[in-house]
Amino acid sequence: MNETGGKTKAGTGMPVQPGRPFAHRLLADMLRIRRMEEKCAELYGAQKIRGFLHLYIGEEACATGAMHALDADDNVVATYREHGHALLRGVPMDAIMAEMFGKAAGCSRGRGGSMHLFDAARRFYGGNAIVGGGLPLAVGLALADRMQGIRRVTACFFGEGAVAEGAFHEGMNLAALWRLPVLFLCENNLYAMGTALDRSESQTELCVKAASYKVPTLKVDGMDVLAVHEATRRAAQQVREEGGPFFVEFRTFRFRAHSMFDPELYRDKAEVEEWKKRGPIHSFSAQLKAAGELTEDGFLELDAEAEAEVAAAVAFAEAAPWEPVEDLLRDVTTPGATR
Amino acid sequence: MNETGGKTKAGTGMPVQPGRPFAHRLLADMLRIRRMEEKCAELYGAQKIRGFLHLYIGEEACATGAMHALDADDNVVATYREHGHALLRGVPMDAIMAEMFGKAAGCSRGRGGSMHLFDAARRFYGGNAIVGGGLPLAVGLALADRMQGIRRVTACFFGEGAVAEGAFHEGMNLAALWRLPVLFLCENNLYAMGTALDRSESQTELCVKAASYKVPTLKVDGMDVLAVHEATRRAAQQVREEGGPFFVEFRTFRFRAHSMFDPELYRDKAEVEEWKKRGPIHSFSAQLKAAGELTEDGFLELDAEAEAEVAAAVAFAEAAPWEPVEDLLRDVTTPGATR
Amino acid sequence: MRISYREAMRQALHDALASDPRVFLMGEDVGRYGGTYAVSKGFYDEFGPERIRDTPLSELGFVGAGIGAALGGMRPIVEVMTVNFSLLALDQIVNSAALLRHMSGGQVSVPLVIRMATGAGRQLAAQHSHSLENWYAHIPGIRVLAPATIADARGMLAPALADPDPVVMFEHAQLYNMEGKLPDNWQCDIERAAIRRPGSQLSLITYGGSLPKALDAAAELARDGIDVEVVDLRVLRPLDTETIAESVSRTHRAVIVDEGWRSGSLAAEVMARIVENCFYDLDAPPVRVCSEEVPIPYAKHMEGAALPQPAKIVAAVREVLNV
Amino acid sequence: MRISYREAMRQALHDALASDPRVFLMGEDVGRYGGTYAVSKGFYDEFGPERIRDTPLSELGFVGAGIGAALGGMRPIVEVMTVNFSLLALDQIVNSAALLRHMSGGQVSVPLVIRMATGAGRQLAAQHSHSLENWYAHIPGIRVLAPATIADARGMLAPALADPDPVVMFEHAQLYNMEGKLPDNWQCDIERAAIRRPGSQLSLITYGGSLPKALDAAAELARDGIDVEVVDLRVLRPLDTETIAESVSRTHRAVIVDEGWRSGSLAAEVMARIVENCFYDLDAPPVRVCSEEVPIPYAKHMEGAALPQPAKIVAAVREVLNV
Ligand SMILES: Cc1ncc(C[n+]2csc(CCOP(=O)(O)OP(=O)(O)O)c2C)c(N)n1
Ligand SMILES: Cc1ncc(C[n+]2csc(CCOP(=O)(O)OP(=O)(O)O)c2C)c(N)n1
Ligand SMILES: [Mg+2]
Ligand SMILES: [Mg+2]
Repeated sequence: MNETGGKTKAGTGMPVQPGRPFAHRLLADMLRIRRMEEKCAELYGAQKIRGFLHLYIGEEACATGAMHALDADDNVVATYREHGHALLRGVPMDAIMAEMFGKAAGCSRGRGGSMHLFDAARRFYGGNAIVGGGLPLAVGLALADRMQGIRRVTACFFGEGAVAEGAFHEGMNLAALWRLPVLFLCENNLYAMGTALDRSESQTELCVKAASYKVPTLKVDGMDVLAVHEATRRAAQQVREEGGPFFVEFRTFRFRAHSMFDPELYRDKAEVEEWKKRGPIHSFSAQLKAAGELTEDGFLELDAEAEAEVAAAVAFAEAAPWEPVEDLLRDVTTPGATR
Repeated sequence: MNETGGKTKAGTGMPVQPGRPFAHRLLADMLRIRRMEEKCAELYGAQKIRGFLHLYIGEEACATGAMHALDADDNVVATYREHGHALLRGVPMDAIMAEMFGKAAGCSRGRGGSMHLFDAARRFYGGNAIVGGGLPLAVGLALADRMQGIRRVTACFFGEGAVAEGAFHEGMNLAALWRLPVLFLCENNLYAMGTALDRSESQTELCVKAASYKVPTLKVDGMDVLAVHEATRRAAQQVREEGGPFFVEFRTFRFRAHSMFDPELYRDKAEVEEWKKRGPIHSFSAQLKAAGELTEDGFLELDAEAEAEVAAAVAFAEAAPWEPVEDLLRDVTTPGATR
Repeated sequence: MRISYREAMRQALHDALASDPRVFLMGEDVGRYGGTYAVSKGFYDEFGPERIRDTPLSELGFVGAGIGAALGGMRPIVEVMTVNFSLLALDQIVNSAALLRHMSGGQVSVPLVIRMATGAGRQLAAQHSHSLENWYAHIPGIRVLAPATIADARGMLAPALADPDPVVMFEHAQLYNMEGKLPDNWQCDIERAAIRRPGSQLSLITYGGSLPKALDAAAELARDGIDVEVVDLRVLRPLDTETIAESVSRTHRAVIVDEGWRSGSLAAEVMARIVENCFYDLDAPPVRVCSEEVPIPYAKHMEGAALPQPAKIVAAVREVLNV
Repeated sequence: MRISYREAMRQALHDALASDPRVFLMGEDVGRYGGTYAVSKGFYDEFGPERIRDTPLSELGFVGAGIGAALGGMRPIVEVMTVNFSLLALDQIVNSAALLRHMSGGQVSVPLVIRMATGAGRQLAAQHSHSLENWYAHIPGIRVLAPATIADARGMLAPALADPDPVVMFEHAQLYNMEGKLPDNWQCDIERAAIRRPGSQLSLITYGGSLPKALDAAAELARDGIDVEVVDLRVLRPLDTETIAESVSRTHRAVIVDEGWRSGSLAAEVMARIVENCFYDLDAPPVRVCSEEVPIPYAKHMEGAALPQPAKIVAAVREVLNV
């Protein structure tokens, strides 16, 4: 296990934890996402958070493993299920929580909400609520880097549902044709809302699809944070060295409903329970304990830290002011522009 | 060579030629397309035909071989380069020529012109000027047949340029996922306007792309009318028997410019000349002559028939009346409808 | 009988599916999931996966497939989850569905119904809050409907399916939970606008999700003795100019309420029709209450400020009436 | 110096490419082919394949890539061959380019220019003859330009590129061959409409491909002693209401000419602005001359009948003036 994952630390936004082993940091980050989202679900019930809320619970190993494999100045493009990605990219939990509350201190001034977390300074290009919409953007970001001679990876997260969209096809082809440094990270949680992958794709081996664009691929267990990290690291390295795109599929599962409106009629409780047994936090901490690298107290400490961070974020969001209504039209266009 | 291709005759619109060998009918049809289009080019110069005019010259073996392999009541969806397809589907040359002139006797009342030849009675669903636009339509036609228990093939022609469009991807996936009887016929003439295939696709083996949807494929020399016929026949038979889609690639070449506005800066004269040596009419008639199945007189007779048909069509189109301006709003919606 | 708008729409769909084997429903999550807005809940089990056809996320593809299926003799109802995603399908809707009949010289019809949820108000932020009705109403060859009442939710689908040409139906997402009495005569004439509240002093012209707001405003104004007429356009293309003109030439004043962004809105078209048809009957210039020209923000107070609201409507009416 | 509109546009593009390394041109056949309308002929050899980037037929993909490249620090000029194909890219244009800035709380800008040919008149039939300017003009967050003169073809690109937000430029395909003198001061203010011909009796308001028709009509009317002012909107979003209102309140009468289909047209929006701003100055209701509500047919006489023409404009002006 690589103790020097620290290279990526500036990008992960973790509280500085210099003394901590890398494995503990991965675990800590999964816990941070998990606790933050559990709180979000609760706050949704309390109507503090509104709109759509898509929880990542169960899939934390993907964002965690992947983000730790990126450099701080890589570009990241994500979907509407992006709380974890934003957090590990370094967006402060305070700003994320305030965004969910719709407060002006939110990372998108309260305009975006759960689906549109942005952080330009950290090159986190959002939260996109159009399925597949991020892929062409990622291609363009990578193109800009190439044209400017910047050696940077653009990581583009998307769900397996996006693979059916024309945008996937056009984006993959452009990236491959122009050999652009895009790291396509497909979080295959087997369902797109209520539609199982085999009811959406004639070819359910997504790597086969990606390979048909001559894009190199890796498929990895998305419930195993180390496997995700290693695959992403290798893929990112190849992208950085060779310039062309790479496609990684994470096999994962969401434990919760698609959104807060979903009655989950389309899948068995048993299937969900089966996957929960492989929960990424649970299994990784068990693995660390078995290897003698984590104690129960150590786990509880990490968890308590996460809980404390969440509590502070909620307090911050609660106390934060609303954007004044007079600012409604602000930033429709860029101030100081000719218009 | 199959003398009983006659099964498909009703669909091909050829003048009844019961006594003629199948090979002669193929040759005759290629000549009919060629002579008709050469005349169109001339009439374009004379400003009788306007708008865009996309000639099929050089590619005649594709439509000819393919149409002869379809049944009369199969559906056909084509592109803006569809004069030959319409003709061999049975649209009278008179009606095609009148359409190009913009006359009311045209197969689309003069409203469509070269790019929008239609013949609903012959299940010829147009002339579509949006690259890739025909693929989803073809999927739907096939779906309608399946839902109504009609065993029919929907043949969908498109150029290799369309393969980059999202519509290709979505259409292929839907057809494959739902196992619909769509026969995808890709006329790969190596250029999309001025863009060579390898400047448009990371994977230039189009059958590999189609196969990534689990669609069976065949690649065939599109300059060889018999090869096209045989491949299409086999593919259509499999579609008919098994219900699912099939993808056939015809390797072909257009001898003329993309449209009448194209200065052809993007390719060498030499490349064109090289391909012209393999011209489908030229090579097929040479082959027949060598086999003793065709005499020069026989060829001239077929050619004269084609010329005569063209001359009659032009005369018809010249004499045909214009649609009255008062009918402009007719058929924006369906008469007798509630509106 | 009191039912919800959702239930009214469900009944209409059920009728259509039960009575005509050519009808089928296709779209993302219409089946196993039960419909994003639960409108088609239970249909998958009742009618089976062929007729309640879940699609992949391929808006361009499955809308195009709906057009093809209509050409092929079926009567597809294609559900595009929301208008926001319909942007991906516009090429097929405009360049195929709307044009095919005229362009082919009248040889084919495209008897297709496309349903989509529309509108803002639920804090779904910029990408999920569009009101693009006027885009669709701009296109010759399609009919555009906006059921805004329980009766229209129940009654519009049947004539839409009977129409041999493409029909786009906008269901405002805020209306699904609205409850009301289903009148006995819910049959609907998809040629005509409807006067929802007769009045004499001003014509309040609106459609879709803004109708309840307009009715609220009218009720509030009535309490102050101001008597406005509320016209529900409900057929957005072709617009029923006659009903609009008749109303305005009677009341001499108009306010148009439209959740679309102000510039280039359907409200502008209504204003143009008023000017073209009853300019000399006007006692004052018509006024529009539209959405502010801003992507719809997530925060509730900001979203509220961006959209037409009863208070803004009341203020506009008072301005026009100068009271 | 007499040059063509095409040449003016070419010079503008050349300037932009030569003066700013962040600028690049991307689109179908902009390079090797020389540009569909030959606007970028020679650029491929001069600037190379990276900066004159031919794209596959992937409108959604490459427009989205343009947006991404703009976010990444470049100044892309994306050419969508014609507005007809832009329907495939609308999701990216609306849901990304137009929304990103506001939705991110002002964190990012999208300095992107999208050029597209628009309009009918060359017998290209229904799928190749759209005028959807009002669709674009409806969307907050983007600027919409319509250069209709040699000077504007020369002068609009530079300020469009200087704009930190997305700009859509409509070039009417009928204008490319138009020739005229390039004035010395071709620099262009992309805030303001332009009065192309001053006049006193009526304001003839138009843009794009209809400007030459309006000027022809004005010239014909002048021969009969009727003096109309011709206003070229040229900035379709944000509309320059001030210039429109100033002109109409001076002339008291207006005719709006717009190649878009009548219902839901930009002409309706102009009428609404007139009503909102100078209702009491009007001596007669404004009148619109738009395209007939029909897919544009191929046959020349039918296409001609579907589009605005000088004769129709003259007739409309006479109707409003009652002469
Ligand atoms: C273009 C588009 N179509 C439909 C939707 C509605 N929608 C939101 S999420 C979703 C499912 C996406 O599934 P997937 O890509 O697998 O991601 P997951 O939600 O599983 O993370 C759908 C259909 C959308 N947002 N955008
Ligand atoms: C969606 C779309 N984009 C662009 C065009 C303009 N265009 C017309 S034909 C063509 C090339 C198509 O090439 P291909 O599919 O290979 O067919 P071919 O012309 O070679 O037969 C292009 C770019 C179009 N008609 N539709
Ligand atoms: Mg999924
Ligand atoms: Mg080609």
